[in-house]
Amino acid sequence: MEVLIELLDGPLNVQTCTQWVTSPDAGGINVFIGTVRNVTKGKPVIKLEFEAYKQMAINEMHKIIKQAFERWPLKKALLHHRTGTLEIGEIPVIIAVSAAHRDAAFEACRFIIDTLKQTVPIWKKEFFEDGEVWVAAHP
Amino acid sequence: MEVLIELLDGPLNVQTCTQWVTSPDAGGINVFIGTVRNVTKGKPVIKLEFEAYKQMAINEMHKIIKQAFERWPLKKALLHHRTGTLEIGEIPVIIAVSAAHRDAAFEACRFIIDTLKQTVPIWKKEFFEDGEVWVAAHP
Amino acid sequence: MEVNVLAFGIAKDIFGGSSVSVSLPDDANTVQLKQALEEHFPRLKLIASYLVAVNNEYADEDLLLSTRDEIAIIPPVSGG
Amino acid sequence: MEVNVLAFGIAKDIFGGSSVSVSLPDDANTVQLKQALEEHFPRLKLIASYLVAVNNEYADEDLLLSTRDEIAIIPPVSGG
Repeated sequence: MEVLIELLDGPLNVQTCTQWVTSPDAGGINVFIGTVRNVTKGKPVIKLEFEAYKQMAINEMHKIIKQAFERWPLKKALLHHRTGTLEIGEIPVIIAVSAAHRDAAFEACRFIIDTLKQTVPIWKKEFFEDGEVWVAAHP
Repeated sequence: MEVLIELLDGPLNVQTCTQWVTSPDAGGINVFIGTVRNVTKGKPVIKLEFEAYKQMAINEMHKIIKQAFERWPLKKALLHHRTGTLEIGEIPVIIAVSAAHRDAAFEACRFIIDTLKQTVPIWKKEFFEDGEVWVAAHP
Repeated sequence: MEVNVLAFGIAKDIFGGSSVSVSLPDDANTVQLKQALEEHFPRLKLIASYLVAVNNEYADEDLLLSTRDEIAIIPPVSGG
Repeated sequence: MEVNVLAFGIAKDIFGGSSVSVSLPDDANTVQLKQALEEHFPRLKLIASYLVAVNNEYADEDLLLSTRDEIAIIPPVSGG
């Protein structure tokens, strides 16, 4: 189980991530890249801030990747997540998964991002012209 | 409909592709990267060769991307395919799709690679220690 | 006993800092912790939901707390 | 009429070149083209399947051919 999980304070690099999961015995790589969108529910967004409960976030990310390896025949999996301030178009998250065949890579990558958004203790604050809000905090 | 489709004779670049589909109004990018595997049905592979019926391949790739835009709310889509000789670990194909939300990006990317493998006139020859074979040519 | 509780996201705003100290009966569980926190910080009841993590793991309601535990309030997560 | 037929992949190996010229009745369709090719190149019948493309589009069986068409044999594709 070859896994690389990192919480990083500086810009994420797609090339670095896809190169890391490349493997001579893999035929397909699926990558999910989150990018900061300029609008949320119709309202212009200026920037985002990500805060993490670091050790627990790393632990939860490892659990997710471990589950993915249990469910699909994967070769390598990488998960990079940002903390700090991100401008529009910047990358909060990169997930890259390699497998012998593409089905496993697609399904595992989808599972990892979906589960990450449910369980990993990282919080996003959206900054608008007229204020700021912790996403999902209120009903 | 922002689309970039290319058949290329030299190495494909992941960073170039993901940067091209990045958009301030997109929140998610899904990328599929095919890589040359060192084995097929248990037999060691030395290299691959891709041949394309160029104009028709480009036409068919455009049709697939057009269908993807009709089915999902996409921002941008890119499809780069190699021709010529590829060594183990090299990249025959990169598909990158951006959308406001990740569901569309994942589903469209999957649709594009699945359909490409069925309809686009490109042929792969596998080279083994003891010979070579056009993939899928014989029952 | 006195336990120290870490706060993140909206919980940090509600507590007015990245941790608070809370007085609890010995061997209190996470439900009692939540009750004590909500008494001191009524705005906690207004958030969509929140969980308690103990030693970097999501904690069940009946988990007993000790002063040596690393305890944290986990408001709805929104990473990715 | 004489039509020129492009070949790719295994079809190129079978034809021994990247195109062949085939004599057909005027207004022959793609089925007649396939029959003529299979007569000259029996190994074509051994491949898993193949389609005919006319002017860069997959052609139906009843499409009538003309000498001005760009005609190609499309063996099973294997890109990606």
